[in-house]
Amino acid sequence: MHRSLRFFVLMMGLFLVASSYATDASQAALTTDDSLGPLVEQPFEFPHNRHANDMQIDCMYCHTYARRSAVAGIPPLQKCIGCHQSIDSVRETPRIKKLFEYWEGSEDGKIAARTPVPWKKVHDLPDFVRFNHERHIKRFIEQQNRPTQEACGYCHGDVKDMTVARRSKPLSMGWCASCHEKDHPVTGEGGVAVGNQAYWYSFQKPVVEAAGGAVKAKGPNDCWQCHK
Amino acid sequence: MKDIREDIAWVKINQDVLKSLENPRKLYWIIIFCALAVFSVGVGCEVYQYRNGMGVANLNNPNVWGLYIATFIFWIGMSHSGTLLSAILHLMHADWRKPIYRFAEAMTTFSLMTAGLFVMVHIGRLWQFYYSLPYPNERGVWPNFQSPLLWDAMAIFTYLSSSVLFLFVGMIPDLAICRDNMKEGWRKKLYTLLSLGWEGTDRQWRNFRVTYLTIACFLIPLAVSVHSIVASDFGMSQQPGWHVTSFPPYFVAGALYSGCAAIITLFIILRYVFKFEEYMTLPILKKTVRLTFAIAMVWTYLNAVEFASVWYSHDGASKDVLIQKMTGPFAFAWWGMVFCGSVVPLVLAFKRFQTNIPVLLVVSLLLNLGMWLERWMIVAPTFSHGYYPWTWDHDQWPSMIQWGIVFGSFGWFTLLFMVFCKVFPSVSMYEVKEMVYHRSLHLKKSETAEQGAH
Amino acid sequence: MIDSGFDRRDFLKVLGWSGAAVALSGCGNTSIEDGRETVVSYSEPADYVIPGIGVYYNSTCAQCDAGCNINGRVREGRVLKLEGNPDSTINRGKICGLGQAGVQHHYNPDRLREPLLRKGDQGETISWEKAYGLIAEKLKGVDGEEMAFLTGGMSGHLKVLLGNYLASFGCKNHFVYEAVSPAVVRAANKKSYGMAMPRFSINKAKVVLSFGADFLGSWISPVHFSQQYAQFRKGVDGQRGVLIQVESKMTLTGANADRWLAIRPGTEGVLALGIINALGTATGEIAAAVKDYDRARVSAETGIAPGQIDKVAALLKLRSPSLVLAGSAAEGYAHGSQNAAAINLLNHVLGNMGKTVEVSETIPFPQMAPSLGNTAALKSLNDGLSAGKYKVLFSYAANPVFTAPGALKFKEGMAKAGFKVAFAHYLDETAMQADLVLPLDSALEDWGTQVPEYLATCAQINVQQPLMEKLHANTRGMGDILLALLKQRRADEYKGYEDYYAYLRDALLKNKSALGGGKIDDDTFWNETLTKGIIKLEGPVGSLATKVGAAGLKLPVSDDGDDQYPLHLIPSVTASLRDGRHANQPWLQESPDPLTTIVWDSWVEIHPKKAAELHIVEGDIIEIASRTGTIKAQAYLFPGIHPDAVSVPLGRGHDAMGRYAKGFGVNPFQIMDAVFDKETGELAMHETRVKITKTGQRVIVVKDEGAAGGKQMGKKIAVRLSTDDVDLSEEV
Amino acid sequence: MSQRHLLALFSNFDEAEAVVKELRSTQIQGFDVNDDLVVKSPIEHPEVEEFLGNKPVYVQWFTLGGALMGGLLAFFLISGSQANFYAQMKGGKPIVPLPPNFVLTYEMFILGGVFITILGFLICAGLPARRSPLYSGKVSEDQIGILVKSDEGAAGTLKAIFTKHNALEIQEEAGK
Amino acid sequence: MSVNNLLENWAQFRHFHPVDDKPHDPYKWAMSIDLDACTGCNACSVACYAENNLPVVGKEKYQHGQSMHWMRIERYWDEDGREFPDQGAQFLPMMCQQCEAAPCETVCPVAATNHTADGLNSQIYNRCIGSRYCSANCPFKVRYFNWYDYPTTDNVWPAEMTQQLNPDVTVRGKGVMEKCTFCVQRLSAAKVTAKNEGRIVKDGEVQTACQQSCPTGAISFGNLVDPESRVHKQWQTQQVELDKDKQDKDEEDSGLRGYRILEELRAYPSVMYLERVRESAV
Repeated sequence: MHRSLRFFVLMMGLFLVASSYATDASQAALTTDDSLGPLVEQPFEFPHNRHANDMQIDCMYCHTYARRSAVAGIPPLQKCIGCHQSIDSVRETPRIKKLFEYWEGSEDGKIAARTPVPWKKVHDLPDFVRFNHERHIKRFIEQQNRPTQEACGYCHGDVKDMTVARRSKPLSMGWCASCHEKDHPVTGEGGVAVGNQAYWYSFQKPVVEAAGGAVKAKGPNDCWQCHK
Repeated sequence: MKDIREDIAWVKINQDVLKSLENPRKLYWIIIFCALAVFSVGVGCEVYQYRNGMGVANLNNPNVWGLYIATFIFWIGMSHSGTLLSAILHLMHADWRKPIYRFAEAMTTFSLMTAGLFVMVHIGRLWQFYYSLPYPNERGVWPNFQSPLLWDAMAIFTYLSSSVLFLFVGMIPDLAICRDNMKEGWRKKLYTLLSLGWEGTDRQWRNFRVTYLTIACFLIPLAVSVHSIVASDFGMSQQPGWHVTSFPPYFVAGALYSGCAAIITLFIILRYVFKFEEYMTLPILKKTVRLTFAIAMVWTYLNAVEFASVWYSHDGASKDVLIQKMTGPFAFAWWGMVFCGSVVPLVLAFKRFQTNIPVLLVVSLLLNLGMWLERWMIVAPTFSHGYYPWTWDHDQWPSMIQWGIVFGSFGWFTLLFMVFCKVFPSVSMYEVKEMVYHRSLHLKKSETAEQGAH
Repeated sequence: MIDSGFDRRDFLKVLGWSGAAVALSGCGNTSIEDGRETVVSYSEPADYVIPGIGVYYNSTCAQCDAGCNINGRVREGRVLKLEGNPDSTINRGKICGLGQAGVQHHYNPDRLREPLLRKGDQGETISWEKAYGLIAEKLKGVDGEEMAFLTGGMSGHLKVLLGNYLASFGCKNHFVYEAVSPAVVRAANKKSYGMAMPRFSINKAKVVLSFGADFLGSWISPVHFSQQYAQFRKGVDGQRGVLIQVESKMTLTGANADRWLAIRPGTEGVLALGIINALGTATGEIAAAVKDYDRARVSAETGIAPGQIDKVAALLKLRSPSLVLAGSAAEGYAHGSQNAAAINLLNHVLGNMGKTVEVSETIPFPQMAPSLGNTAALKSLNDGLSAGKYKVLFSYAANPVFTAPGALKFKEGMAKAGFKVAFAHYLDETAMQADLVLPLDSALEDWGTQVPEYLATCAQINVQQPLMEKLHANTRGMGDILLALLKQRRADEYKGYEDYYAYLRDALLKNKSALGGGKIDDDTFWNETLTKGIIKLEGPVGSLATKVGAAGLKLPVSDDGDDQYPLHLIPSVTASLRDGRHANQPWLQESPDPLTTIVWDSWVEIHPKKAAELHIVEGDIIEIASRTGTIKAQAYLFPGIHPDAVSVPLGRGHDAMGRYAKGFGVNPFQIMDAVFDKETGELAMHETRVKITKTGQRVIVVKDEGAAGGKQMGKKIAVRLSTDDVDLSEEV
Repeated sequence: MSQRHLLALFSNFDEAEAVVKELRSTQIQGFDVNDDLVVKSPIEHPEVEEFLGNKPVYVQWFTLGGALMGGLLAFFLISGSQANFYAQMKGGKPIVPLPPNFVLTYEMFILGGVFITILGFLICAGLPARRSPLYSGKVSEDQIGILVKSDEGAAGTLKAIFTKHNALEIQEEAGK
Repeated sequence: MSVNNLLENWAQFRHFHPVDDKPHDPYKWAMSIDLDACTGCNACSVACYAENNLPVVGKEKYQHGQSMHWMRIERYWDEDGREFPDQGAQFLPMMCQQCEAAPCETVCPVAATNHTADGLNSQIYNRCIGSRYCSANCPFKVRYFNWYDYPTTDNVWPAEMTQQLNPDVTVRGKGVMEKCTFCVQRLSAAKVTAKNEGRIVKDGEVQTACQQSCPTGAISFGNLVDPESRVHKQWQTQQVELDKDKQDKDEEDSGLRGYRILEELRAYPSVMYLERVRESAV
């Protein structure tokens, strides 16, 4: 009989392990590892690395809508041309030729002049999720002076080393939450609170750090923040 | 009259029961066929509904729940009597349950499965059903454990799995018998597998007894909890006609009631189809009938209590709903329920009907109809006559699709049940033997007592 | 608001569509599909265009003639929603349901896209050049008398252009027709107030006594009046305004009255005189005129209890100033003018002139002032047509085949015209009869100016500008069309103008100084004008008649109806459908009628008492027969109607026009008798007598109202506080 | 010392009882009544246990453990998941509301109980089991079988005892 | 660790709402509707169609009671059997009351409808599985279920009309529940702007679609905890308190017009109605 008792104890153990795992799982949203998204076929290859890395151009120089709107938008054709008109060194490279085809129209007339480049969407959220670029940029770049590439890169990956942008983060609900769950500092430079806004989202009370009274709070957690 | 002849040879018991696995009467195949046909109707309707959306059921705002929920409760309810016979009566050592509890237990299992289907049929986005399952997921979101629907899910899952295990454990010795008596073939393999090498050794029997008893003890509170939780789907809401304190006992009583009625029906069918006259004897039937009658009266009482309490209270809204039930467009169904549920059972009070098979068949069917109507009358009127007069809608009527699926569920149930009876012994052989044995002992005792008297 | 310095037409051109399908995601598929969709990107956007952020443009609502100023939200080059323009003096940032539905007019799937030329009973698509050519050819040798131009109410530069065009033929036959218009009241006002449309200051009145004027629903400028009504309810110096509505069929306004009086159809004037009599303040000839309208007689004729008349009179005496309005119910009879006159007289007697009936400016440019629609025009046009006078008939913004009273047999008359050109948005009933149908731009993609008939606080010109790129390449604005036609006549004069936009800009800039833009340069002025959407003006002020005689104030003794057709037919004008030109806008079809909550269909309102007599229950299909014709519709038992009358709403019952309009409901215009007001020659809408019979069929009335039928079943849901002393002005 | 099995079938319990009694009383070399004796019967029959002397049953302990675990697991799993980052107020009720959680705890208490009980049963009854060397289908019909394991030597005596109590049939393992 | 989290924050996971209340901070959206000003003209209802991508279901489905108007105008008559309704009708705009203790929230099996921190009753379309329990438990019956897949139904949104759809609002597919959201897309837009400028949303900065269109301004909407807001003032002058199921002022005849519908059910609605007034002198 003691044989079976031993077995019983073993089962007991397994059960407890399973249960404690489950209770944990109930807390932290599982996040999958970073995985490189599919390579998206674009009308022509835009070398992010050249611009962001070699040229050290700020992301928001081209993606200018990001800080003013929920959608980051794609820079208008005008913008590309604006610079490249005056950069003769690369004027004859195939990609730039292609670019100018959209501006001036192609010889074969397939592309009319001033046609916006039909870029394909790379970072595509499910249709009913609404990510707000403006808010995140204001929060992390303007209020906390994080470097642009770090802030943008948190979701968009290191475009520095990409030509055509590729999705490198899961961009899944759990992944978003894993960041919203963190305590982010909500005070601007010098620990001065930004405005009189309460960073208190239902149950996540703000944490006041003893040192300098800097306030930290979690991201919003109510469903309507992203799903409307 | 005795429940069973004490001089049936045990071997004969084996043979008779095993025969039921071999050659039933023709009626069996007719039933199977009809069941299939009916079921396929249901499937057709469901496919159509899945494609086009719930609207085809002719549900609307505010009548968002329809026959699906009503029938769901009906099937849940039907399951309870299985437990009543197999567990409660087991604890009471009521020997007469032995020949009939097996199929009652099977009925429990299958009606639960049918009920489960209705949850699926009911929800608007079946393809997202997994949202309601509690499992650690990538989204980090969990179902809402405050919702009575989730309690339902939990309770039904527990109930179903426990019943299945209970059924299986109770069947092991019989499976062993089948194993020993079957000639080679897939059946033999199956039984060998399922009987887990049972040999009826003293050790096996010893643990078997305790286990069986323990699970029986668990099943009783479980069964009660399940249907009171189903009741709380309504009781926990705040709608007039639903928010009633006496709902849980009311539901449980109703459950046992419809269950017993169903047992009578199936009793009669099996008795004929599988030639079980020897075991499913009229005295046993009589006992079942009397039990049913008692429960019918309990249910009637609780019914009266519910109406009385609503009537006596100052809750105008609930009162309106009640009046609506009695006088509104649903009146026919409501009075039908009262008739079938409370008047018809009075027939069972007469001795001469208690063993009259044709009468009992009809009566038991009527009782089930009544109980189904009861469930409908719990669900529908509250919607068409809720708190908010502007949204009252008394013209709402279920579409053919809805009826079709309800109809189909009966086919599905019958199918499962009949197949079960063909594959597994629907009468518990070893327990019938016990029954016979106990009876013979009893007789012996009384004889010796007489001799002692001389 | 937009900032300026940029020509919006070009800007509209460079905006691309963002695939609207993206919005149609629904909830089904949650998969992430990188690289499947194309991102919206622009070629050369204006710097204020930010994807994901709405841009707002001011324009003018063209859904009715009230001339509300609207403010459209545009995103990614698509207009999404219309709001009221907060700077407007008329609607002050508010907008009615009808106005909202403007977008559905614009995006309507049944809009005409190509010019159509009749081939047998088929329409053949042709080019605009061909169309213009055809018109020119047909007009060759046709003199002014032989052509007729039918339009709805017109104003602004469009009217100017049309005027010039007709002038180029020396043609006088411009028929301005509105099926539903307060023409009789205008005439009566002119007589008794000295101006057709004085300013009715409801907000200043303590009591409003309205004889069937549905100023909250469909009368003249509903949104404006609704706002005044709100202030009126809050109360002047703490005294909440009291609204008394006298009519035979409850309108939306009636439903909001403190006291709704069901009067016998046609006896409104009698009651008015009765009240003057009861007031007893009148003197001289007025007193003489009303002396034998004692309460007994009045009560007998109107069916209003004597006590009630006294109460009303007492209240009017007690609370001053008050305001008396004569509305469509009063004017809709053969003696409509007398009714209106009698009612207007009340304002004089009560001394409301100048207090609540105020003088209003008029527009300083007479050629732009609205030419007001009426039904007399239809009559004369119809006479002309049936006499076969006209070789060429143009029709714009009017649908006479649908709205002309059946007795006129307009369709047959129209057939006699040689060549019929319809400028239309939809293939409506009139367009179906035309030989040439020219597709118009929607109001949201066209330019224009418009002068409202009812000026709220000051004279103003409303500017209408495109809110987005043209939806269909081959539609044209009416202005562009007229310009093109004019170029056929007076090429040299108009060759300067590339299109109507150019003409408009030029025309406004010419009068810059008069339009209050004296100092600033053209572009700034132009852009400011577009930005505001309104040009407010100092207009010449007319003058009010201070006193009026009671001369010609004789009301017919109301007949007891005829026994063959015992009931009055009251064609009711609903706030959303009006005369039916917007019937193809689904929002309007599905927004329930406020009083019956019926959608998607017509109905016959019958008083429950009458219905009981005839054993009619809700949903019975009943046949309404007049001398002119018969229609069938579902019955709705409606307490708010006089037992001697039945009412059928206008606007439904189209047999053309589009998927949302065609085949829904019936058209009461069909059975209207051709009875006209004696003085003005306007169609007397309420004079049609009918009889009703059950057909035996019964349907389920499609409505929002539940089985409880508007009862609250003793629950505290919509609570009413009945009191004679309440001060709401303190409330926030 | 090699062992062999014997199976004797009897028609009723009394005989079987008698046999066991005798086996108890007589000391047989190389045969231990408590370990080497197994009674097989077609029906559950308390008397058998009596005359075999009742041996302890441990199933209830499994039951207890299982039920407790089920309950605990339920409560913590549910409360834990309710108190996660997405915690949302619902109907003014607390984030971790006790009544519902108790209902679910109760259900899983039973669930755990039942499952582990079955587990315990399988363990204690040694199921699934390999078939014993000697088995007769009769046992599952109407006869009581007594299976003994003994040294070669003892076989004879045992057989004698069986036959004495008119065993219907005696099977023995084919000798090596 | 969940168990720690549970034990540490036990207190805040156990507080009731709104009765023992964590103050709404900084927002509590609420509405008040003056029935005396409401003329029942339906402008609000149409505005709602335009703003929130509501499908026009058509005559047949409307007849089956499957209409989708988030904001419905109800018309009531007096119940005394007079021949004519000579005090007019009574109109009542009815939309989701955004209850503080909403009956719909607790019963949803998948937590698709919740209470947000700023006092809204959120409905998450893509979480909803369509059990319809919320509607079953809603006293006002203001929840509307997508009985059919309207985006793909003929003549609901023909190609041209899809261009009118508001990109800020999900177009709901088959089988999900929906209801009035107080135009949450407008609210969150306003909140973002405010946050960026480090302040809270000022009164009048954000309007719901119905409020914006209402010609008589009968509807006012705003932040109840902001003492400057019109709604706050109205609720205060009317002495209607959010977390009461029976207002003190109703004990005696206060002459105040403010009331909430079916208040006694303890759902604590966020919409206050002002009684319609009728002159009795005439």
